Amino acid sequence: MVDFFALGEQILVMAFLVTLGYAIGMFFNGFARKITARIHNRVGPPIYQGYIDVFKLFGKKTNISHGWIFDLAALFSIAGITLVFLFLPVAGFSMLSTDGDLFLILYLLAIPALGFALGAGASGNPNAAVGIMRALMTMLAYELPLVMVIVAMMVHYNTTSLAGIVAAQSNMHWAIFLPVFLIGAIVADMALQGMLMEKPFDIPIAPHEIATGPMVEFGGKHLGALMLYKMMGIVVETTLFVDLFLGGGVILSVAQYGWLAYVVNFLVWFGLITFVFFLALLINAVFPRFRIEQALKFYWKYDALVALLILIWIFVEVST
Amino acid sequence: MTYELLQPVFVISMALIAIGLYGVMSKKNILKIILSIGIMDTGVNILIVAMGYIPGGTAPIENGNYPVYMDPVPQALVLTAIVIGVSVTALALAVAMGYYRKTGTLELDDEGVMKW
Amino acid sequence: MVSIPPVLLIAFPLFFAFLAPLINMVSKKAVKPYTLFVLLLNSLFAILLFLEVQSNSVVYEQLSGFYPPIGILLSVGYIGAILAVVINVLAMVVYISYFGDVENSVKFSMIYMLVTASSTGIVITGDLFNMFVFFEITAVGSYGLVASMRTKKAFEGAFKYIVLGSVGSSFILLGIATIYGYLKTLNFYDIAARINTMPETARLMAFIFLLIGIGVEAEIFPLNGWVPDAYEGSSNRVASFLSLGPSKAGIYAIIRLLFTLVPIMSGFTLALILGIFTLVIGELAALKQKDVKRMLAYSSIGQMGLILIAISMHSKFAFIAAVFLMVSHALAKSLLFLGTRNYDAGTLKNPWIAGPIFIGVLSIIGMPPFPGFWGKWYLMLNLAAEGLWSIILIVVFAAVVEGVYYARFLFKGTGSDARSITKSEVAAIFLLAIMLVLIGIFPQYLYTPAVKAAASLLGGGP
Amino acid sequence: MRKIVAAIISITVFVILTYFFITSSAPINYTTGGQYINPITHEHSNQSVPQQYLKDSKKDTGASNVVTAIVVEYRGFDTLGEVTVLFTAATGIALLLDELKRRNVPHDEPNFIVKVGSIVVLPFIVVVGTYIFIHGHLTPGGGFPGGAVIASGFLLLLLVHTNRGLPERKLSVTESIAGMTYALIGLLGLVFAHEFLENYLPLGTFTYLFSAGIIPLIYIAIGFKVGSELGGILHNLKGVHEE
Repeated sequence: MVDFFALGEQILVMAFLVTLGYAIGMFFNGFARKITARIHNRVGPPIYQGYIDVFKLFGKKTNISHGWIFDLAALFSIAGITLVFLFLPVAGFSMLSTDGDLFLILYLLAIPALGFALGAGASGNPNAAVGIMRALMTMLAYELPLVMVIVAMMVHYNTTSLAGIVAAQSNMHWAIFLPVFLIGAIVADMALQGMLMEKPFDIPIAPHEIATGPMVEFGGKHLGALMLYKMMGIVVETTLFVDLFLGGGVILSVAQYGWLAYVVNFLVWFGLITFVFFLALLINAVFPRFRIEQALKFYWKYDALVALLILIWIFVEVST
Repeated sequence: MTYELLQPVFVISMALIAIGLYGVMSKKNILKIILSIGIMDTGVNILIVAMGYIPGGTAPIENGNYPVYMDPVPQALVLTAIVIGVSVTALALAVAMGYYRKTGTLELDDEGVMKW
Repeated sequence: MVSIPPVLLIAFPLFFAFLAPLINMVSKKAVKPYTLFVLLLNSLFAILLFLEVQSNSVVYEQLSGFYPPIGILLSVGYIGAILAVVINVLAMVVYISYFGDVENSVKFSMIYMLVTASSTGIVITGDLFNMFVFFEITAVGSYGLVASMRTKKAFEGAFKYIVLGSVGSSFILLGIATIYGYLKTLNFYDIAARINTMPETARLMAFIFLLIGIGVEAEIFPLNGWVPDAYEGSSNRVASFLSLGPSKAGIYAIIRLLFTLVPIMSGFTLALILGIFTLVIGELAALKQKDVKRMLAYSSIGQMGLILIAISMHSKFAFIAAVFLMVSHALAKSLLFLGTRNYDAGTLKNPWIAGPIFIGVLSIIGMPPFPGFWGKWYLMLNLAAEGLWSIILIVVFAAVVEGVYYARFLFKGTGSDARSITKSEVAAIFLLAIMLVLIGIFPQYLYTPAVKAAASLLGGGP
Repeated sequence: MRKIVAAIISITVFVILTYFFITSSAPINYTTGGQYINPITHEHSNQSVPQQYLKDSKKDTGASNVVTAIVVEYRGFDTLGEVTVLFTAATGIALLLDELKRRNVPHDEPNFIVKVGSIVVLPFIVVVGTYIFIHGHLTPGGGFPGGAVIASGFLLLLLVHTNRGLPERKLSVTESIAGMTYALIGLLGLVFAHEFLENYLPLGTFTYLFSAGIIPLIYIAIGFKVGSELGGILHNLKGVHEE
């Protein structure tokens, strides 16, 4: 017998969290533009510019469509990234979590990228083609060190569930306080930089070279959907980082403090992802852009090497 | 009793296998490769027949008196293996002919062989 | 319920293949419907056999009226029945795509039937030499099918296949000679019962000989040099057929070899190492391919590596994973090969092609809710449970590489104007896609037989 | 470089294989075995496989040639497969060379002796081949060697008539009918006896021509099949269209 009440409650909570996620994502968009503007000594748009953009784009009539794949692609991206978000423990609160969900997350992260590639391809624009090839190469490049670090964490905490890793870091035993995972966090942060497509790994978008890359042919609702995907992407990727290394932002135990714990944890989680994103923005602001082969070299030569050392360290630690 | 009597046979059949293997790997002429395959097959067939050897045995055809017979199973297997070898060789020759008609040569080019 | 002698699965298509030239003389048009009918009949037999296995858990049949090990034994366990259904049904579905095509060769249809029959023969036989004979029919038929395009590439690919296949068959014979020399028997279960009386080195050598020979057909690492060339040179339907029939039969033979014939621990380790090499090399090579068919071929190699890893874990869940991966690979790869005839920048504009191709790609790279996902999922869980983290790392990274080149593949198919495709091809790829979706949504119907197959194999049975 | 690598690999293989087989302790008699529990009847088989063949072949099959008894009866299913391999190869060759055949390629005229000699020798070849496959259950030989001998007659024909092929259609019909006969003999076993390829004819008197049940029938079918198949292969490899 299905408990419909509990199920309804869960669905409501999930809907709320997803909405919250999108809201935070939109906020981050404006935030990023403001920060970048300030670093460039400009005034910049208002911090709520993200909301304005999305609503404006969704209000516009879509004049150009490149066939049904093009339409599907936008949907694909949004659906994929939302699904990933649902599998992430947010502030220690996991909505859909099973044993081994960390693999699932790594997997599902590929779906929006696929949708993105499809949509860009369907537009038939050569700039989009260049951008998407570079995006795929970058993805391939950062995934290797990231997966290595994540496997190291799985070995260390002996669990394949992200919720398990978060739980293991409760009571402020954050992974980042261990020297080996401090280095791991730096490695993963480099990968995060690539995931977020920020400098020095923003070659797929390369705003000044290839006319905003993959997004070039999108307009109106399609562009709105893709922007939403990118915004949610920021939240998802930073949350993944926080969950892995910063204990998911959990500082109070729910069992002990009740609803207060939820509020505090959510605030801490929000602060942490903002911090991580802010860090990414700072790196973005001061670094020049790598060319694609340089990015590959960086990830596979240095980042992956360090990740491998971490992995070996963990294996040695576990086996002794 | 073990196969001591058969050791020269083993050496010969292994040598044939090795020669065939060398030919398959080193030659570029299609016909030479097909020949090498044939040599290898022969080596294996000799080995299998030798496996059925019994000292003092005769061919397993009953004719009233009952001497010691060779093991008949390897012979039956080799009969099958030979026919299969013939079939493969014939098909390989047909492919070689097709290749020759298309390219005018029986040499495999490096590009085609080493492509990965 | 009707009880079908398993031998009919082989004897009927052989008989009808012998009859085909006479049909062709009567009416050229009748050949394709005739072949389809035969394949349909065989699929029905396979399904009946599967049902029978489900009620009896294993079906034995002796041939020629002599009890094994004197006569030849056919033994169908769960895994054999699953693969027999997969091979026969999919061969029939892929054959549908031939209708409406100008190419009309009775010889082609004959070889198609023969290879289907012999692939089925491999998965239902219980005799080592009999398996070798079926291997050879499969191989010889496949050589002919690969070369049937009659281009330079086709002949080159077929020739490579012939060379490696012949070397492989020599090694199978060496393995048979070794085992027969010690045990004087050829029956699988007779061998299995007495394999421990063989010295350790002899067992290992026999295992290596047989693995080398079977590895050619199963596309395992050092012996898969023919795969890309043969797939590239052959027509899409042939590539599709090869990836569902002979390669699955090859994997089945490896399962038999590992679990029944020579169940030695070093064998499992060796298979695991080979599997990892196959996976890594296949995926990395696929990444750098420009040609779509070559890319799919290397991807096949990668998948085979994954399946081999799953098999060589020697555990229940990993074996279930292997079953799912095999089914996923058979369905999705034949779909992809079939759907990518003249693949270029307009293929995916046609929704009739694009829909199934999306489903196929999603299943191959392991996205829920398709069978490929269940396979990878069970495999990962099993690897994690056994603490084999380094293999997890490799598998996950291979999955990422897979995702990247499939994204590139999909990307390549978009843009420009829509292309048309024959109705029969659409029907075939749609059927395949529907099967993928159904198995993905209702995995329990494959899961239950897979569990039983794993239990039976791990217990040393068929 | 390539040759050196090839040489190293093949020498390694040679050394390993030779060492393995020379030191192998495999028994040189065929008395091992017999502990196998039959999964159908759950009985022990009490003798090794080859021993049982040698002991029972007379009783079971009525063939005095034990190898034939194994090839056609005990392991008859293998032989059906073997026939199919040859059939597949022949079909494959026809498929590959269908379009590639050349017409009117100039050939040297064979000399007088070959022409006349072929007329004299051909009947003997056919008779010897037929004898070999009919007496397969009594003497060494059988369907495959017999068919091959007959095919050598075809080869002689092809050598003599340089610009003509063989009657491809007739060969193909023969091949089909022979193959179907074999499969049908096997399938009738399911009807008249219990199993595929099981003998359902009287065994007759030992060492007589009309004995051994279905073995001579199968060998005759195989003889026709192999002869016509090899003939077809030769015809296709020669590459001349049917006149």
